Amino acid sequence: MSIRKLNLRSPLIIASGPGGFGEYLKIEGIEWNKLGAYTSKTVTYKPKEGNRPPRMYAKGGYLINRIGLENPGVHSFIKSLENGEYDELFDKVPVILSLGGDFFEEYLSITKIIKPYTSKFIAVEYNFSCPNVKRGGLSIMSDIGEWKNLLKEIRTEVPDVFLIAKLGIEGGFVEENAAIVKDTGWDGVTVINTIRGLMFNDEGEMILGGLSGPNLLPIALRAVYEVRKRLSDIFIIASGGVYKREDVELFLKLGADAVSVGSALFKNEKVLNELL
Amino acid sequence: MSIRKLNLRSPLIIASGPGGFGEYLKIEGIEWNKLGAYTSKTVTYKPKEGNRPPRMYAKGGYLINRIGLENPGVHSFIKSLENGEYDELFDKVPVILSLGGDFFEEYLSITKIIKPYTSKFIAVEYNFSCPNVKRGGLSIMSDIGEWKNLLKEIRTEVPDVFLIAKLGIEGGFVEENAAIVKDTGWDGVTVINTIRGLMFNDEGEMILGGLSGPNLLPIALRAVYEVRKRLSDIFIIASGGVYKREDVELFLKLGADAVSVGSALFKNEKVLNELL
Amino acid sequence: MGNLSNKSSEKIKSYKLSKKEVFQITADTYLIVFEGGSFDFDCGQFCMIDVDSYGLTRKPFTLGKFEGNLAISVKIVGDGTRYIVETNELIDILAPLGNPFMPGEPERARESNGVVVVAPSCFAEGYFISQKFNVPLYVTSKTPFSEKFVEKFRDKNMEFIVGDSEFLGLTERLNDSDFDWIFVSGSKNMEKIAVKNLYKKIVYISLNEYMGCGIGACKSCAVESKYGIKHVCTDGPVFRGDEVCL
Amino acid sequence: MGNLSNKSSEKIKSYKLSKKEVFQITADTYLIVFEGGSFDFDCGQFCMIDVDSYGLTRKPFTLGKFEGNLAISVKIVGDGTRYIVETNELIDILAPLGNPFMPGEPERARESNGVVVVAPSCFAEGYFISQKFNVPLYVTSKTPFSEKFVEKFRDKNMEFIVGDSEFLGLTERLNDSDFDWIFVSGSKNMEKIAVKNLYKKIVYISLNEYMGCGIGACKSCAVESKYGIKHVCTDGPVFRGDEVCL
Ligand SMILES: Cc1cc2nc3c(=O)[nH]c(=O)nc-3n(C[C@H](O)[C@H](O)[C@H](O)COP(=O)(O)OP(=O)(O)OC[C@H]3O[C@@H](n4cnc5c(N)ncnc54)[C@H](O)[C@@H]3O)c2cc1C
Ligand SMILES: Cc1cc2nc3c(=O)[nH]c(=O)nc-3n(C[C@H](O)[C@H](O)[C@H](O)COP(=O)(O)OP(=O)(O)OC[C@H]3O[C@@H](n4cnc5c(N)ncnc54)[C@H](O)[C@@H]3O)c2cc1C
Ligand SMILES: Cc1cc2nc3c(=O)[nH]c(=O)nc-3n(C[C@H](O)[C@H](O)[C@H](O)COP(=O)(O)O)c2cc1C
Ligand SMILES: Cc1cc2nc3c(=O)[nH]c(=O)nc-3n(C[C@H](O)[C@H](O)[C@H](O)COP(=O)(O)O)c2cc1C
Ligand code: FES
Ligand code: FES
Repeated sequence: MSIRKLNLRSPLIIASGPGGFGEYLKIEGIEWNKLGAYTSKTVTYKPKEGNRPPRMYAKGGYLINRIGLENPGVHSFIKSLENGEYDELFDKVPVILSLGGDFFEEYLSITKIIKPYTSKFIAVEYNFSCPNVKRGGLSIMSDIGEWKNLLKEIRTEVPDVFLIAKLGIEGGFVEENAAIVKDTGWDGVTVINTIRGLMFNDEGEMILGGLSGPNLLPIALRAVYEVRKRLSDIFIIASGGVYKREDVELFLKLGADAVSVGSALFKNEKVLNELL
Repeated sequence: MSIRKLNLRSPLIIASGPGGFGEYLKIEGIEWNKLGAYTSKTVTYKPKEGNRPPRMYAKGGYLINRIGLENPGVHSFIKSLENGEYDELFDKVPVILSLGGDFFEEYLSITKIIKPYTSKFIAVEYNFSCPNVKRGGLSIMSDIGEWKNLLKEIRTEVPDVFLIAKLGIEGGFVEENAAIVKDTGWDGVTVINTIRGLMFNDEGEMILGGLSGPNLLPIALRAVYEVRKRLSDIFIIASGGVYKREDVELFLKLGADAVSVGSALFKNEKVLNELL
Repeated sequence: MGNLSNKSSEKIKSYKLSKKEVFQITADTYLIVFEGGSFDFDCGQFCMIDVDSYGLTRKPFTLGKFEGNLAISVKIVGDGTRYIVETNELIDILAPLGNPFMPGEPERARESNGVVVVAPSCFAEGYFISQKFNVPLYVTSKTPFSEKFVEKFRDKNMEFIVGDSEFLGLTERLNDSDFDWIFVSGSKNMEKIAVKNLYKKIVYISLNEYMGCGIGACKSCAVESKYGIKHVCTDGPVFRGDEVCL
Repeated sequence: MGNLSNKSSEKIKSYKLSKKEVFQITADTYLIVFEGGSFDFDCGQFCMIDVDSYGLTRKPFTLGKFEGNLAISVKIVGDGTRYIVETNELIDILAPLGNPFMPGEPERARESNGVVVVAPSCFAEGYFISQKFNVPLYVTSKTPFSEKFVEKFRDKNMEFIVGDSEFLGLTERLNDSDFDWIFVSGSKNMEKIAVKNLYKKIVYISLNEYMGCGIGACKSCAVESKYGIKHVCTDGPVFRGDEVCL
């Protein structure tokens, strides 16, 4: 395998999830030309209703969410693709497709289904780290051997697609998992995803979800550092706690090739204009 | 194996590390009778000088440290034990001994060496999660199979000791690792340890260390929740971000048997008087 | 889902607005009137406000009008709402969001016969709706109103009601009234009670769920409804009380 | 290491002290004098101050005396130091910590012939040492001193020096002087330059390292020395300049 790089017009990316399927286009004043890519919300094999409310809460430096990968499922997604619902999005900014599934087989099936459409996307990111689903997501990492096989099979299925694995810091060392991603011929990793957390909202309801926001920054910086130390030749998208231009610079300095913004969109979407 | 519980006079414990080898006894006004146990700083097989300075920094809700398990090594520690240097400590409060090593063999060797002294301690906690040493600590978790064997061997070596494994959230799912701890006949787990982080201090020096402090709380709460959900019959010591009475109550409510205090000692050691 | 088009025709923008006047409604709730008529919106819609360093998300508030100017009412419940009430800086508002409120069929809405019941925190919205449809407004509060505030609005088509049992009494009266619909906006609990007690009526409620984006992207504002998961920001914020699970 | 006994005889306690007077020394540095003579300590020792919600650790400050009262000097460099200077609440001080400073052999210390050079942030400590050993004090600053402050101390055995080159000049003068020892306390950089330039003298420096506990428990305050790792809080804070790696 030769080393491939995503040729982004800018290293700034919208992270999978917070940006939905392009909804931020509805807001005027975002300088889309400053953005390298827009990652879609994770699409899974089957449609997902998501988790029961409440789904989000924030306190101090953390946001917690338990959306549970609500999405229309790959078949409905493809229909929307074909209907041209995302044409405006493709027009404005390169798109990275995020995929997920409940089981190994679903990850493979969705790959096969999406294969004819991959040329619309500059890369496909596989979400192996969503902590908010009972099956799939992060729990896929419980069997590293099986996971490795899955990576190999996906690589074989779509040999030309720029493949990115999104990894969290749980369920194995992120740098070791990144090495497996590299070994199986994938092109990049996105590190990190949310971290499993538990918070109580003002109504006293317990929220088991994924933590995002400013407090992730030192953990995500370390993850990027460790992955880059271990692997000089993998494409790295940093994710976690990016709110300021300085954060972007730090990630790039530590070896990230691109930096993604998630929760900061909720504070103010104009952050996108200010990060570079 | 029958289920064993540590019979603590109070569920409040001083975490391994921040409390050193009992130095807080030097400070007047701590209500020692309120404390269930004092965990010693991790003792390793060989003496350790620790890492080069700087070793600590704090910003926002995190403290980062890279002490690197500075300790006199088990032989010197035993000398101090025999010299009665810790008698005042034993007098004031039950002590949990924390042990570590660079390799599997060292964890086993130290067990054999300390065996004759274990009756002085109410429990022995093995540190499988220090992120600040090149070998040993957290990196032990890179080979879960080997680690499992180690747990078995230690259990066999000291069948009567109350054995606790201290686990972090990296290098495998904490609840799965806790299940291994339980399966190999150990009595308890301490969750969590510091999380690997990266921060720059005011002098611009990069600090690769372990994150502790208030920001760990939602992550540690979740870890305790997950371990208890998975294992109804393991003794759990919670660790991470305890600063307030409310934090202690939450951990206990989520199923912890005891709660340990680390970094909060640095804010004000009197926190020990106020947590219960 | 996966649908890029917003139901409102207006493009969403962020506006930096300055406060014109702030009126105290109750001990912890304020009516904030902004300068100028910055953008078009309809009743029922809401905005998301950037609270600077006082929160990780923008904060949603229903929109209203007062003497031709954009107005919101804000109950101080945390750092973000305190900031909004207290700051003298320009306020960064993303709007308009959500769908206009329309009682019954659009064609017949203006003839329909309704009533608006709001907590002080939703006063601006309630006032706007009551003016638009020319229907009575009841402002109900657990705690007393500022006398100055009551003075200011006494002559309008509006009643101030204080106390839990008074609120319960109101719901009973309205249930037996000949109004067609009741619009209720306030706390979750207040809306729940209203829906339960007003069982003879069509009740519209403006829902509260934690919002990340306000524009349909994040899926945080889900509510369960008869027809499956709905999103407050894009399907609401106003729903029929009998159609959502409270 | 693993040694529970503190080298100072005094038990360590936390004291809640009220401010008696605060003098401005330079633009960002203050001398804080506390009420009463709460506890015994010796020069060279330090304390750790609880900064309430303004920091995750207690903050270390060297101890001094002014007109019989406990005094510290504080340079505002962040939230904790700002809190200490600005608060009117009681201040929670853990003390005394570290070892007394003794030039040369204890028996001969009083006869020895030294000089004290401190940055404004270490004024309280420097003043205390200069009084105790009756030796001259140089207070050196990059930025000008408050005139009022200079006024107050002008008559004492003390000189105020402003500017980098003036500081370098002082070190050269002192290197060629007939003082036996020089005590230097200030920034890392200042101490480094002093040790380098005063190569003919015995230089004592009071070290700065990040401190978690201040009592020898956490091992955060390590410094490298000729004799391996030392800890500022229990082996120092004063070290011989030629014995530590700066
Ligand atoms: C569609 C909608 C319209 C609303 N309209 C009004 C209004 O007109 N007047 C009014 O006073 N309040 C209104 N609210 C509630 C208001 O948004 C919250 O009170 C406000 O966000 C609290 O911010 P805080 O920083 O002060 O609170 P925090 O201290 O962050 O939290 C306090 C409480 O506010 C809730 N809250 C905080 N952030 C959000 C958020 N992003 N989305 C939803 N809830 C949140 C929390 O769940 C919690 O219960 C509305 C909420 C929604 C969803
Ligand atoms: C033994 C010793 C004696 C000292 N004596 C004095 C003194 O007499 N007068 C004086 O003005 N300053 C003194 N300092 C430095 C002083 O402790 C720091 O400036 C202070 O802790 C900064 O707190 P902050 O919250 O304002 O800073 P922050 O915003 O937290 O950090 C600003 C800077 O202060 C340093 N700092 C912060 N916390 C600590 C800590 N717990 N330990 C050590 N350094 C820290 C940081 O490394 C950073 O460089 C001394 C330091 C030591 C180690
Ligand atoms: C509301 C929300 C939804 C998310 N959904 C997804 C998702 O569908 N797929 C995914 O890979 N990551 C998802 N994430 C994780 C983000 O992409 C990002 O990795 C994480 O939030 C950390 O970055 P941040 O601190 O910038 O938010 C989601 C995060 C949030 C807050
Ligand atoms: C300075 C410092 C040193 C530590 N040393 C050890 C150690 O030797 N062994 C260990 O098991 N944990 C060690 N820890 C981890 C703590 O025991 C504790 O698990 C962690 O700090 C999280 O808790 P806290 O947020 O209460 O500090 C150390 C932590 C700190 C801050
Ligand atoms: S608030 Fe984001 S989808 Fe409704
Ligand atoms: S500050 Fe803790 S050992 Fe020195």
